[in-house]
Amino acid sequence: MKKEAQLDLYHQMVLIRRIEEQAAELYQQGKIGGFLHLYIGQEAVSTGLIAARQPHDRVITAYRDHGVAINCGLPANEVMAELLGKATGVSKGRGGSMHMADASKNFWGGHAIVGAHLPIAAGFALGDQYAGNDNVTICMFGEGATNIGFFHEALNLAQVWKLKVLWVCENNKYGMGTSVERASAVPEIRQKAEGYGMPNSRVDGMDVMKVYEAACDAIEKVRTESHPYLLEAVTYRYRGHSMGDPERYRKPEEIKQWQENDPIGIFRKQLVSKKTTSEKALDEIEARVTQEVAAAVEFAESSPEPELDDLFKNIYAES
Amino acid sequence: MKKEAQLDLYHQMVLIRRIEEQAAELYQQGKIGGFLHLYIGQEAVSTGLIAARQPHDRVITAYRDHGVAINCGLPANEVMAELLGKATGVSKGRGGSMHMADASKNFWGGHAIVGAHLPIAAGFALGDQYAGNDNVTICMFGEGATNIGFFHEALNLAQVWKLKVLWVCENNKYGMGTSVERASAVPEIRQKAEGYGMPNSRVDGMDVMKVYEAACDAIEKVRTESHPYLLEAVTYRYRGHSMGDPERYRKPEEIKQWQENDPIGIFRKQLVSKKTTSEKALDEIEARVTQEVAAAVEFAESSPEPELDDLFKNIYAES
Amino acid sequence: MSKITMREAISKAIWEEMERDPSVFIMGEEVGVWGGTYAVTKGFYDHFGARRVKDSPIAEAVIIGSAIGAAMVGQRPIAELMTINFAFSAMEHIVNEAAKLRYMFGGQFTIPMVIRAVGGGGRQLGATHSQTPDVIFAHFPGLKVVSPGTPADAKGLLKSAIRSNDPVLFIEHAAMYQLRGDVPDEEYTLPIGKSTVQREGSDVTIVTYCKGLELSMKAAEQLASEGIRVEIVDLRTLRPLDMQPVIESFKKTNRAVIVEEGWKSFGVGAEVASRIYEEAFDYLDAPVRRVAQDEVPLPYNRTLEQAALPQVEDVIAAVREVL
Amino acid sequence: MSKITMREAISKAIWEEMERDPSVFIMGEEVGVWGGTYAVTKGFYDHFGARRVKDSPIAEAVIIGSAIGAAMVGQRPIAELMTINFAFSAMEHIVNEAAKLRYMFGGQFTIPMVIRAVGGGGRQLGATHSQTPDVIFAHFPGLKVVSPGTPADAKGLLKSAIRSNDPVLFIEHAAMYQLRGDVPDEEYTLPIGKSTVQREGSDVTIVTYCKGLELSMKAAEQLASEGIRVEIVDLRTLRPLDMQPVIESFKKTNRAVIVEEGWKSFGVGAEVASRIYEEAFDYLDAPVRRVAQDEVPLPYNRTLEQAALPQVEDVIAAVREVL
Ligand SMILES: Cc1ncc(C[n+]2csc(CCOP(=O)(O)OP(=O)(O)O)c2C)c(N)n1
Ligand SMILES: Cc1ncc(C[n+]2csc(CCOP(=O)(O)OP(=O)(O)O)c2C)c(N)n1
Ligand SMILES: [Mg+2]
Ligand SMILES: [Mg+2]
Repeated sequence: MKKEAQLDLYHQMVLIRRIEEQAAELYQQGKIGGFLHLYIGQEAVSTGLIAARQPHDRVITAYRDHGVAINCGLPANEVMAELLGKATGVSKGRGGSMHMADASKNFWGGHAIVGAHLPIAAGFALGDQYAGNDNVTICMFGEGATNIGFFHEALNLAQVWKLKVLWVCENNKYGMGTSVERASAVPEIRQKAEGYGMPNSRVDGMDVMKVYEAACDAIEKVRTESHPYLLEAVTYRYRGHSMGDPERYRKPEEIKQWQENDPIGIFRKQLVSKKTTSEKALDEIEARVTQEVAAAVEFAESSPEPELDDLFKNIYAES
Repeated sequence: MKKEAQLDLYHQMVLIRRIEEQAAELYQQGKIGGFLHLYIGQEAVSTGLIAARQPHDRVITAYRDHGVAINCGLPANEVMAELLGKATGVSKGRGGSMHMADASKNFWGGHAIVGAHLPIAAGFALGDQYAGNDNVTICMFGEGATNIGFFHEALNLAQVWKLKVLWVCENNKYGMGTSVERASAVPEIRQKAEGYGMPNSRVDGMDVMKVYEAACDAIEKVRTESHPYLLEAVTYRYRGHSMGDPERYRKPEEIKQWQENDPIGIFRKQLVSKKTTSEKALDEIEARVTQEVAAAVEFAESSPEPELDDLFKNIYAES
Repeated sequence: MSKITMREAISKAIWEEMERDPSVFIMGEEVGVWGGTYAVTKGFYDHFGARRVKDSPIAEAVIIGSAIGAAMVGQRPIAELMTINFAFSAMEHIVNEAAKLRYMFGGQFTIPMVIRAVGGGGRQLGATHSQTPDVIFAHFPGLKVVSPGTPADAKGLLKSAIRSNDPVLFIEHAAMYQLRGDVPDEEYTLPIGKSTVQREGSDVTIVTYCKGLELSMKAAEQLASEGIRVEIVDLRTLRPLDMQPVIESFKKTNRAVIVEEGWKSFGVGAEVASRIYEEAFDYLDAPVRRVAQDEVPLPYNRTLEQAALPQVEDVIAAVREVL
Repeated sequence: MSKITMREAISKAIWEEMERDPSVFIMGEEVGVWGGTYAVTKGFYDHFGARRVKDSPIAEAVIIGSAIGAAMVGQRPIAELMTINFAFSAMEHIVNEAAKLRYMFGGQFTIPMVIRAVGGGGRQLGATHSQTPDVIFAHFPGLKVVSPGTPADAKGLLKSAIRSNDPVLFIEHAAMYQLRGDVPDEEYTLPIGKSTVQREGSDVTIVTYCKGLELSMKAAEQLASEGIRVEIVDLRTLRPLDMQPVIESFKKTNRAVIVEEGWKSFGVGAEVASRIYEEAFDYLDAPVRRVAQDEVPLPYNRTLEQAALPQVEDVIAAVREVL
């Protein structure tokens, strides 16, 4: 990967981190409502993954979606505006944190019902297969989502119908407070693909370049060999499941240990040690991000609320 | 297995076959309504399987349930009466062909929604685990049912919670008109157990003694090692999916080929060639069955209809 | 005009739309090689091929879910649920996804899909296979719910459903496939969301839909022999619910009976009755009566099942009550 | 009597029943180590242990399905759905299994289970997470559907639900856990299937349940200052629906408003209104009014969401309309 591209990835990761730190504050101030699921700690997964896609490849994920939204190119301003429920938000304030999307960026949303977007992802690939194009659909979900029936039906269909889906499981060890061992018959999620005879692999989800390479390989296979593939990324979320998590299910030491493995820190070290860039250049990126985040907040706060009259708009395409 | 027990199995298999042939006729005469799914061709599976259970082991299956009902000891009379919707039927005429049950025989029913009884079976085992007994739950289903989410959720839960369930997949090659290859990512269903790290095996479902032995092994493992197990029985149905199947999906030659492999014929040959018994003794069993079937029809036809006043009975246990 | 069956009308609607628009395809259990469990898609597989007539695994959630996805990216899938009873296995995707994705994302997504589902009782299929749960789907904004009572309506409405850019649940009745009726030979469509008067009369209004129309027509004929002139309004669409023809009729007759096949409590009739009271209170001469299914899971036994289902005599009795 | 919150009342009901009957256990997502998403089962895991407080995988169908199975073989499971929106993922097991297994097998099986589910909007959770779909469950015979409006009722009814030999869907409201009310200190239960008068009055009857009770009480207080005496009947149970206190009240006031949080069309109010007309037609002075949610998937934006949800002012306006 070229230097500029790598720096762009670094920028994306830092931007996600800071946007979310800011969001957490706005949540505490009561400016963001509902649920807010932070991606902090997992940035390398979607950043590496989305870097590997072609613009015509579709992306869909669960409610933990701010990161991937940024990676897909949704403007930070509009992401922030959506968090504040503003008319200028990516989903016009209708969706909130869990339901960001931008069809023009081929990002098909954040989805809040665990696992329910997997059948829909299979459908994107079905539509593309029917159209005869070579788009790949990238569908992200947590390890907790692999225990619900939707996962099974979607993987089976994808395999039988040879749908071009890259299934990406972000195994961050917990589904809310339940560890993968307590909820899933197998702790290594990629093993589930074996039950469908589906090619699969596992990657270190804290290392953005490793994710990128694994994703490039997997997408290439899906596109050229016309079959689904399951990629498991091993990762960790540093924050609670959402705001207000009592965190009785894990020890601070565990979090600390993973924080030593911080995906931004790792990438920074790599960039510097491989002499791709300098500490200074990276600091400049961080400074730029600080401004972008401030601008996003400013944009969001000064944006108008949706019109009350629009409440009934868009229930149907035709009425 | 003792000689008497073997003859008993032979008796059961012939009884199932003849009861169902009779049922098909009564259906044509309009005396049986609704759906009627015949088990003809698959008798060795449930006969061998149920022979391996202890009386305290629970059995549950799908709508193709007349065979297992007989194997579990439900009187042919009451099975036939249920087919005719009579008050004396096993389910008092409320259930019909697809919903036979007798809790006193530890037979928990025929169930008509594909796969939906698998979570319930997991629940039997959960109840037994909670009670601390060593009952095993035997749950039968078709290969077509392994593509629905219920299968996945039930197998995963059983494995994580170490529930004593013997999952028995009757792979008769088709779910209605869809061959296993067209519907399932893997044609060998036992492979799906690998996705759950669940012990599994495959057995010739046309050979009752092989099924019996495989079932004994599997039940023993489930009971003593406290975990679920998936047993796949390879079998074939000779008749249509239910009455009125256009059978466009398979060739008569295929059926013929499997009919040469008739489970009753195979068992008969074994019994005679191993000198377990004589042709004559087996003919006597067949003659006895003819009488039993006639008696069952007589019982069913002369039984009363349910009382109209009972329409509202048993919606609730308490009202 | 030709007299054709409901089955033929539905089949033709799908066939014509598939011929007309290459983005239309059909998927579901046994729609292909088998020819459709109720023979609605007989011949489709041979004509249109496996690409456009897709036999699905028994996995209702992914049948509906993947149809949603395909629709979002520009195709026009018709997803068949072998029976509406299996809609419960796809409930999340019907009421929480298809019905909400457009609104929730600020109008970015369009979901031009049809869910066909066969419902109804009376064929001794037992409690899990005999339901008419139409009302529960009609409760969800974002879905359109259509359930025709004649072959002509079925054809015109199904064609509109296929052309619609919104998710439409199209409910057929298993015991009505043999029903015959006049259907125009020329190409036509009918608007979704329009109730219609199926029989004119001046003494009492029957409001009904789907199988209830058959019952009501028979009841009306019997009552006609006594000089009672029944007007029948067929809802055809449950959501959006078009009350205008109902109210107009009621203002004329001042009496109404609602006939539906599903359970009475929290059923379609409750909404229709409430709206009549709300919108035409001053025209009321008698309480509106509801004819519906007894509140029991339908039993297999034929006599019991028929006792629980609404019958022509029940409609007649209700009409007499409001007169 | 002690003033405790709804959360405490529900928590105590479960705790006491688990202490009382060893066959009672609770299962669901995050009921154990986490202490319940809404902290209802906080402390349970430590006290009762993992055997009786079971953290389940995210797999609603098997949560409900396995609870059904455990109930059939003699235990008394309480299966928690983290929110009622996830009930759609377990729909088959709720409406087609739990509700039918007893009847369909001629009364052989008994299913003493409780499904607890948290519903309601107003917390900016977006369209998929903010629903009040109670009515669709109430449509199915074989289920009992309970949804209390006060801590005292919640405690007494939940205890009855746990002791009941039938499947009970027990619906709580996420925005009501902090609600305080007097609850008897002694052991008590309340009968399922009994509506009750929560406030006496003579000018108008409000029929409501769950969160609607809070709205109605506030409206009644404001109206009282103008001399309008509102009587409030709380349904508490949607199936079986007890109309007797409603009808009695209506015969006194001749005017009714129905208040519910869910969507209006095909909602609870439609059934209640229909029954009032059917059973007390001669006492009608004005059309019954329904206050309910606007027919839109609830938006995230707070202003829009509140605009769609029924408010105290809407109740007041409806009362004025019927007077
Ligand atoms: C069907 C359904 N059940 C339950 C929930 C509540 N819920 C939201 S997120 C979540 C945990 C999901 O865990 P995982 O899939 O591992 O994703 P992560 O949160 O770790 O990213 C749960 C239980 C839901 N949204 N949908
Ligand atoms: C959820 C659901 N979907 C569809 C059906 C209709 N259906 C009944 S049996 C059947 C085929 C099942 O095949 P399989 O599991 O292989 O069992 P077999 O009939 O071969 O014994 C189908 C599709 C149903 N009953 N339930
Ligand atoms: Mg996780
Ligand atoms: Mg099969």
